[in-house]
Amino acid sequence: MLRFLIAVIRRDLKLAARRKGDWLTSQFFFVMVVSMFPLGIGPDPAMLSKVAGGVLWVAALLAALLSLSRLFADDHRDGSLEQMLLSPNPPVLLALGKALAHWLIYGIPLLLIAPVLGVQFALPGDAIGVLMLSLLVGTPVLSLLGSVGAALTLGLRGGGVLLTLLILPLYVPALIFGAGAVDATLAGVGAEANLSLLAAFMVMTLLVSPWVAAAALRVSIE
Amino acid sequence: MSDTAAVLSVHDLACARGERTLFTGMNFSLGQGQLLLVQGGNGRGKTSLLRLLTGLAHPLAGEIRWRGRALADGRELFHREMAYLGHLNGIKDELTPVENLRLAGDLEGMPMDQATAERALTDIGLARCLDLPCRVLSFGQRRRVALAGLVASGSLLWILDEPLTGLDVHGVAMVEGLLRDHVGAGGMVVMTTHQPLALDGLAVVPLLVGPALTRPEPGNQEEPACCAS
Amino acid sequence: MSSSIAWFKFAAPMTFYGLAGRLIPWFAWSAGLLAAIGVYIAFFVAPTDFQQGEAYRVIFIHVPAAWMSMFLYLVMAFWSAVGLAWNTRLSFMMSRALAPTGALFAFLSLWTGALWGKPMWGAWWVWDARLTSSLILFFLYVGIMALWSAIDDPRRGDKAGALLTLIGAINVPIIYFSVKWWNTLHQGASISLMKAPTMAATMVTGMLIMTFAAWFYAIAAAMIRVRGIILERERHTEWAAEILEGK
Amino acid sequence: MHWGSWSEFWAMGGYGLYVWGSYGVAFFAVLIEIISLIRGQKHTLQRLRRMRNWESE
Repeated sequence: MLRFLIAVIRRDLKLAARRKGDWLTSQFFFVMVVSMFPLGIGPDPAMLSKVAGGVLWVAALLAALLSLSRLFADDHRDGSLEQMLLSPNPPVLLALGKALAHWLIYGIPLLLIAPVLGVQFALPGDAIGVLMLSLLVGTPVLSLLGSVGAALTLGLRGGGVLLTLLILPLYVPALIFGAGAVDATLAGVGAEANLSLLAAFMVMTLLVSPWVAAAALRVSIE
Repeated sequence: MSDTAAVLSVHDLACARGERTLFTGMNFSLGQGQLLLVQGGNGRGKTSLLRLLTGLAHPLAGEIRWRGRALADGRELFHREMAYLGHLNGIKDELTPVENLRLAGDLEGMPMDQATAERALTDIGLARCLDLPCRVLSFGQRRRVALAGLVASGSLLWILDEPLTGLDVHGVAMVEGLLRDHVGAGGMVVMTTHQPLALDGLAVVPLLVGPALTRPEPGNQEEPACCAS
Repeated sequence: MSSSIAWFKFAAPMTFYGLAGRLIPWFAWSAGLLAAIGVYIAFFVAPTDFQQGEAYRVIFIHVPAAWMSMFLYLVMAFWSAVGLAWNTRLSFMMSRALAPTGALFAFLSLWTGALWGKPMWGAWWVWDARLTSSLILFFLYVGIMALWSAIDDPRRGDKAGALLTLIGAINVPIIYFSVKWWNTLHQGASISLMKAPTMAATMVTGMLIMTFAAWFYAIAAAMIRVRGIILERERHTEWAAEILEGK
Repeated sequence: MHWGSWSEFWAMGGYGLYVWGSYGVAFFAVLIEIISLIRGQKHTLQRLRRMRNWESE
């Protein structure tokens, strides 16, 4: 069982390594979206630090959704998704493996870019630390719920936009707790409450979404 | 063919695509060392039948049993002993043929080392392009990579949907050889094809899906099935 | 048990088509009657609120709409779960038939919420916990309907929509909690719409009557829609053919 | 609780815009849905009938 999960994750990592272009576009998308806001809101550091949490988190949502629409699409197009569904292992592990692989490929780098952008938004040190922590705990939610959306919209025309329409409302709790953690630190209130709620939401999605995504895959592949 | 040896058995199977019922009340069974040749016009449900047999699709009615147990509850055992080759090859273009084979082995739970993968590929005539990404290979060569994976998987039941498409004369001869070896060694095959196959001496079980295809005389071109009510 | 399931799966659409046809007028008329009574109470029986004057009368539309948008989503989630558990086509059709009316009520609760917020707080849109959750619930409705329209194969569309409804239903309470948490965090003790007017007896009865009117209306609308879907999907059967030839 | 006069009723204590804005939109929204339901039903019947004729030729 576990070997199959690790095989799926290693497979996706290898594929992503072979096609660095996709990976880079998603990271640059994140950076560019975030950099647009100061141009729109104005350079005043006090204002920027207040909106930093929200801006970075919304950009993380959009970057995740951008890369998720291709989570199953490439495998579906060349038939390898069918082969993986025909392996003796339950499809839940496939859905979980793909989601975790997506988190490692597209979620973790957001963590590393966030501090640079945090400085750009005049965030103090501790706020940047909490931002990274909230992204660490929050990005799995993006990949897990997103994998459900990707499975549901497999092979549909307008898949990317449809995926966003379906899944963005489900991201709201993660956005509120994640961005709230940064604001709480700025306000000196301390972000433990936000982070623990975010972690609870992450665990819940971890338990629910692989099953739903696997069922969605079986339905979409038929 | 006594029923007891039947490893794969289908009981009044019905299949629909969208709202159109393709076929109903289909019964057959297949034992080891047999090849089921599925024939019928376009759009009659040949591919749908094969997808039902793999368990990817669900039938409208009826049941498919593997070693006496329904697919739904014996899924893991069935998928361990079955391999499917559809219209798509199921290989990744970025990876080399060897990587594809070893990856398929990992996912099936039977890891394959470098040497076995290379031998499987050279046996099937891909010795020269072992370390090229599949992207650069021709469709026929990629088909051979998929076939090499099929053979290397060591599955008892092969489900092949038009395996000969895109293969040159040598390819077709090679596939016929593979089928003969597999079925001869007690393996089972369910396949569809429009090209004539030289499978003399093998236990071929024909199965017709939909009305028989009359030899189209110049006058009456049989109306394509998709528009029939 | 399995025989009843079989009946439910195959004979159900035909019998339900006839049954729904007979029930629709009853539900439609009772909805209209209740709505008339409710509006009468809203304007001619309910007293003026000492705090808000006449503006609070919007509550007779806003609260029933908000309740119904939430309730219809739960009914959709119920039919989705039944459909996925027993693979009964009819329950998927009911879920599809309810969504547009649910979305309409979600939109109405947003619209009337904004129109109520203006006199109360001086702003057309207020990020109050309930209003914001209704906004997100409206997005969920739109998402499900978009998914249904994107999938042509009815069988896949049913199951995909059902799965999305279920994962949405699991998230609705969490979204509501997180929005409430977020709301109190930013605005301190927010003035929630519910506490504002003292709930005189006539106001409560007025609201309940309007809610029942909305409920019966939703049932009638859903049944009309589901008959259309049944006919569309069963058009190859002979009973559907009779109906199509008959009219 | 009777209103003094119709004009007072429409004024609704100065909140006429909001109250009638809400009731008006609610009424029209429901009306539009009812009309689209009835028209939709007729449209579906016609479409299905056309498809049957096309298929049965």
